[in-house]
Amino acid sequence: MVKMNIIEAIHNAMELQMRENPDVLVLGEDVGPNGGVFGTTRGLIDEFGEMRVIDTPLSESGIVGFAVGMAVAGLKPIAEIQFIDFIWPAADQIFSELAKFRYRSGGLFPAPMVIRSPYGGGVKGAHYHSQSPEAYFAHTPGIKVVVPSNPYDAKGLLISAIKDDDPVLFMEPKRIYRAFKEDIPEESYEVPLGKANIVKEGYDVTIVSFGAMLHVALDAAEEAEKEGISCEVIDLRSIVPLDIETIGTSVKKTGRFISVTEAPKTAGFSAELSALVGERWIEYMESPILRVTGYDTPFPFVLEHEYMPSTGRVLKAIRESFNY
Amino acid sequence: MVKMNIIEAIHNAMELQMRENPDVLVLGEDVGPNGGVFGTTRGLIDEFGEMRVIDTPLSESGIVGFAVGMAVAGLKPIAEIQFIDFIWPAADQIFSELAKFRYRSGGLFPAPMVIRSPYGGGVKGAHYHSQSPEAYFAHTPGIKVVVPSNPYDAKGLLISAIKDDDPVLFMEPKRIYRAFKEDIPEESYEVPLGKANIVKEGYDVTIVSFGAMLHVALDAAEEAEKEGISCEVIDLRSIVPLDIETIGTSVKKTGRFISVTEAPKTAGFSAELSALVGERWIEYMESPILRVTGYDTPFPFVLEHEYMPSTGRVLKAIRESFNY
Amino acid sequence: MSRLQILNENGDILDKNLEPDLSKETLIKALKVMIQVRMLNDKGIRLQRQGRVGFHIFTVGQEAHVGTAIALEEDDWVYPAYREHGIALYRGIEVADIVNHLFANERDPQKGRRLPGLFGDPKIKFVNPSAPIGTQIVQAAGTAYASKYRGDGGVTTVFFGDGATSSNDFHNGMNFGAVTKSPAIFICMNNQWAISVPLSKQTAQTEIYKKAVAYGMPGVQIDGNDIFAFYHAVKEATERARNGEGPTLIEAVTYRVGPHTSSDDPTRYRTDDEVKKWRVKDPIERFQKYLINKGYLSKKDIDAMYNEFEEQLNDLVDEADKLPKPELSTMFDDVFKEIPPFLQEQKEELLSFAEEEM
Amino acid sequence: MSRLQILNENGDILDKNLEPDLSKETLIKALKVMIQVRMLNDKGIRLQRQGRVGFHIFTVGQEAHVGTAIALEEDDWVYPAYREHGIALYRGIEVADIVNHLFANERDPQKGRRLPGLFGDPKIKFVNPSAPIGTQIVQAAGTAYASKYRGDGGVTTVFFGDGATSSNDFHNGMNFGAVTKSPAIFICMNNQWAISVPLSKQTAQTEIYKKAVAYGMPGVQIDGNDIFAFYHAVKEATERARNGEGPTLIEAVTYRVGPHTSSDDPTRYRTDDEVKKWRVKDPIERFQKYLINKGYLSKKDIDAMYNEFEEQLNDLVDEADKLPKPELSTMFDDVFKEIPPFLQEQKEELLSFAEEEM
Ligand SMILES: Cc1ncc(C[n+]2csc(CCOP(=O)(O)OP(=O)(O)O)c2C)c(N)n1
Ligand SMILES: Cc1ncc(C[n+]2csc(CCOP(=O)(O)OP(=O)(O)O)c2C)c(N)n1
Ligand SMILES: [Mg+2]
Ligand SMILES: [Mg+2]
Repeated sequence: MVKMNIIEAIHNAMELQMRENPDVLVLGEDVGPNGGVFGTTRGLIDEFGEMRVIDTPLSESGIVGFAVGMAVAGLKPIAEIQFIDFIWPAADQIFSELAKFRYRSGGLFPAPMVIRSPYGGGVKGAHYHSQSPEAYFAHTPGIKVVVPSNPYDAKGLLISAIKDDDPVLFMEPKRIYRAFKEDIPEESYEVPLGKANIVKEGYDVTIVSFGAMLHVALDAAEEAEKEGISCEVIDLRSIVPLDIETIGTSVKKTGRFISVTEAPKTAGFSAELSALVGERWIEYMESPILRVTGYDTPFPFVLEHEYMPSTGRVLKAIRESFNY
Repeated sequence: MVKMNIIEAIHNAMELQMRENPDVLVLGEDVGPNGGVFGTTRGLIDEFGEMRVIDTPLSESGIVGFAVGMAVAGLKPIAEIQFIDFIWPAADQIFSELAKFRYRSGGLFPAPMVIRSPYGGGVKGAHYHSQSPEAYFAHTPGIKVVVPSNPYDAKGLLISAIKDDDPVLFMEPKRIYRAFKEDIPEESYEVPLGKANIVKEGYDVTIVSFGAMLHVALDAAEEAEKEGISCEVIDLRSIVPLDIETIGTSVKKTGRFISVTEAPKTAGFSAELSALVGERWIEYMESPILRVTGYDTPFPFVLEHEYMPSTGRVLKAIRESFNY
Repeated sequence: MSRLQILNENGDILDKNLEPDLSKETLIKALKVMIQVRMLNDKGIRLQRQGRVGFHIFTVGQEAHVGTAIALEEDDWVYPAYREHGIALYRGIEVADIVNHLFANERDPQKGRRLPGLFGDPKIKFVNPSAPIGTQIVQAAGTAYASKYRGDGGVTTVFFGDGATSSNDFHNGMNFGAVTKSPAIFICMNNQWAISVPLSKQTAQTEIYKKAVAYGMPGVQIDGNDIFAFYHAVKEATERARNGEGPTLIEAVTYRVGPHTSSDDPTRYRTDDEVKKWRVKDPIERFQKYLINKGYLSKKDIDAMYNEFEEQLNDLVDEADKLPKPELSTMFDDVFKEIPPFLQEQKEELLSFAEEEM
Repeated sequence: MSRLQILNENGDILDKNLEPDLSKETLIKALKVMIQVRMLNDKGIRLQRQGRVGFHIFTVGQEAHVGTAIALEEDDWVYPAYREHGIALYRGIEVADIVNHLFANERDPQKGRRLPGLFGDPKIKFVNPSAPIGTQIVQAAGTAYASKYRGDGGVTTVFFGDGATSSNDFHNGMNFGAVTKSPAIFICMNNQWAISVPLSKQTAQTEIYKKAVAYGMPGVQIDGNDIFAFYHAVKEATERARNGEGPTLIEAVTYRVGPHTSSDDPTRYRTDDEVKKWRVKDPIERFQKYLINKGYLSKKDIDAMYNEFEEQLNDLVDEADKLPKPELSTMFDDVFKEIPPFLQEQKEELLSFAEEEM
């Protein structure tokens, strides 16, 4: 066991996979001597050389498209997008190409690879260093979407993503990159994609979240406990594929549901979660199916903490749900 | 009054607006002498010249970005994306730029313009000439999203979009481009953005749809009528801003809800509609909140009619909802 | 620099030094493939007009691209745009696979998922084309990088149109390819038109090969209707690439003699005169003349080639037309390698609905 | 073609014929602005280190861009990247607006929505910059087209870095600008680095001005630390543009003397030696020498300029620091021109929550 924060866990996952499999390589802006703007690739170029740790030109479409071509040839690239807010130049390569390569060719041309990218607000990043666009990718068949909320999962999920036979978008909660350390195994291990984690058991209200927001949900759940409301908190870990069963089991038990996500509300992934509850388990519901989300504005700067779901806002939703 | 199909109505709206306002211009691939691959811009170059009807290079990011620059300078460009499946190269210009221009500048730099694009399946267009990506745009604060389902609305909504002070994505249901004609006024008129239309009144089940799917919903509703189930069918017309009130009034009356959209299910706009019902009007609900959508696969080719919501599938949902 | 032409419109070699040293068999195979491309085109038009096939992509006048295939090694990769069927045929794709694909039937290797004409085959490293224009250009650079990384000596060739030079991924492919010195060959089929948009509205640099300057890469312009110019330019580019000298841009000046696709009506935007001017530059005609002059083939031999393929094609078409479309359940395959539970559920829902009502 | 330099590192004019014919007032104003840019930079660093301001974008060594502003007319448009504060100051932005923006307080014209350093002002046609790299390049081409369409004689200038030349929208901007012959001027501030990525890894064509060839546009390379080279090249480009001859690419070779931003540590990827080499090429030093040699200013006059602005800046900072941040309710403004009902509802929800609990 070693103590690692999320950054270190991600670094470690890549390092181990690169040692194990010569087909794995890393590319992106500033991933070489600079080690990535957050340090996740620090030192990799020293161990693996610049053929395998590639500082690319400043073009996300280039990064993803180039990586797709590597994947077509059987390599396993890990493409870093410096901030997920800057992923849009690559939208065509992701939505039209990467996600559809296997399907459109009748299965003849798979192109599995990993895109890693820090996401999310709460770090004074403003407009373009704060967004949380998981819904765009979840709505795109053919790509898996994974978001860890702690170092253990970060390492295990990233290793699974690298070993996976499908394209995976691995979203990294930069707000908690260095927030805490955990004891995690030194060696390689996998956390399976598509399995949610019940972080806290409870029987009154089900709260579903992922990534950095999981901790806000958890804090609120603990506050609620003090008021005598017992919350079950589920960490999705994978958004696609989604662990519908775990959500269902919980909702059937509690009869109350809240999702907590930081993206804008309209058509966010929280809407999908609400929709699932409404179409599958409405008969169990004792109160409205709630969402605590970012507002439908571009991401602000000085008002970011007011914009994002906070313990207070989640707690308010818990009370509303419970006292309905 | 003149009889027009949707293509003609859209053409007419642009023609009238260009006559009225010299700041309005049209740009896109093949919009000049070719008149657009569907003919929506046919003849405009003859009347308005090639400075105002611009055949652009083959680059959607170029088209939208160039148009944003025109809008910053106070012109009102109408940018055509030949098929909405090809909008992704412009994702950065739409999500990061167009939608955020006003907000990020504190209101100092508005950049209102219109993007028009044919969308949707059912025309043997396969993978890349069939998609319905409204959810991606609905989830992006700062851009309005409008979808007409008939010639009258097509003209009136497009005129409103051109006159609007905000960026508007105008999605054109190509499957019904020429499906039918309607009597519509020859002169300019507006259909307001943000107002849904109750196409058929009913009291048992509320069905919400838009664009080409509206007609599938309506056909199913008529079938259901024969079985004694009375459906209220709402045509959203605007997805953003959404007419929540009209939906609410209907749902409170019927207690049953189905949305019909052709995009993939997960995190589609239908999820947003379900989520709204689940959070606002659950107490009125007598049965699960249902969605009839495309499946979570890339758009197929020969199996497209099986993929898309059909009268049969909607009818099945109506029965399920009613007989719950 | 001037435009490289080796075989002129009359089938004459302009500079004996540049006449490629290729075997009779190779040359005859190349002609056969060009003829097959032409006949697939003609058959496709008819099938589309008869409503038996949904769509058609024209290839007439661009068959000289087959010269590329002659210059490549078996293990090299090719990313086509969508008019380069000749590469696939030369490299040994089954004609039956193409025909089943056109009919999108249950034997279509792509499971009836694509518009007719958009096919690939991993056995011959001919990558399944997209429809979004330009995306393959940067992917090809990545595949080329993979060869460099592995040191396997492979080269990746990618085709795209003049319109595609305006795309984001032309810029990205050229830039990433050049800066990583990857063994890639970028071939622009400059057929003068992007649907209705003429080259002069596409770019102010209408000598497309000069765009290579922006990327620090050599660029050459060739007669795109000359199979030997293709062979020569690609051969040189492969040598540079395999020597670690990086990529090359080849501009093949040709002409889209037909409409863009079966959905297009070119009379709206161009004159017949222009088309006629190009008909006389036909790449097959001149190559046939060359082979006849050379004494490799007689007019009769050539007629036999047409007839033979006509028969083969007719048989394949008859068979393909009879086959049903892919099974409903296949809709859910290949989204992911394995069908995840949520998709399995959707599949079962559709299958049970189909059983009840369809 | 060689790199245009008019004013060398010692403040000497290399070719008297190229010495611009500008009034003393203009020259002094330009120096003043350069000094303001430098001092805003230094103040910004300190504020950031003190934690009073959240972020800092370095501008040191790139102040010669002010030469651009001298060459433009009042009605011309400018799209900055993010290190071109000098254009805004020269064109008359209120320093108070910049300072309030840095503090993102309630008087920030952008309502506290952007990282410090990313500001614009419609009064001076200085367009609010983005953060995504390159997007402004094609927008500028569109704005230039608007001038052409209206026939108002306006020119649009756009700045971007060497890294930005790899972006999709560099390609689009250059292509759309050139093919429409729009009155645009593309200025690449080639400061050798894109965060940690050196020019040699950015592109295999490291003479960026040559990228103009790909677009059929003239390209010129200038000493990017020479205010007169800027003035001269931009002036020529405006003349071509206003004559309907289309756009120009100007490559200004300069150096990012500081870190990329306050989040960057350049010791990880480059040596101090390299930085020192460039410090001696400082654009302000040489311009000061020129003005002193010319007899337009004394060392004392210049010191006074620094002191005066120091005082102004300190006052503005003191004031700005005291102001509260924008009101909570402003979060919902400017998403759309009017707040639509669904957003009004969200606003009320947040305001009532804030009242209860915050
Ligand atoms: C991104 C994108 N935009 C638009 C289209 C529609 N489209 C299909 S082919 C084509 C023209 C392509 O021209 P060119 O690259 O010259 O190839 P050619 O068809 O002439 O061989 C267009 C605009 C598309 N497929 N993809
Ligand atoms: C699309 C995009 N990708 C990545 C980034 C992160 N980033 C910010 S500045 C920068 C480097 C820019 O380099 P250059 O264009 O040379 O400008 P300079 O900073 O040197 O002035 C990068 C990679 C971004 N802002 N936008
Ligand atoms: Mg072409
Ligand atoms: Mg730079």
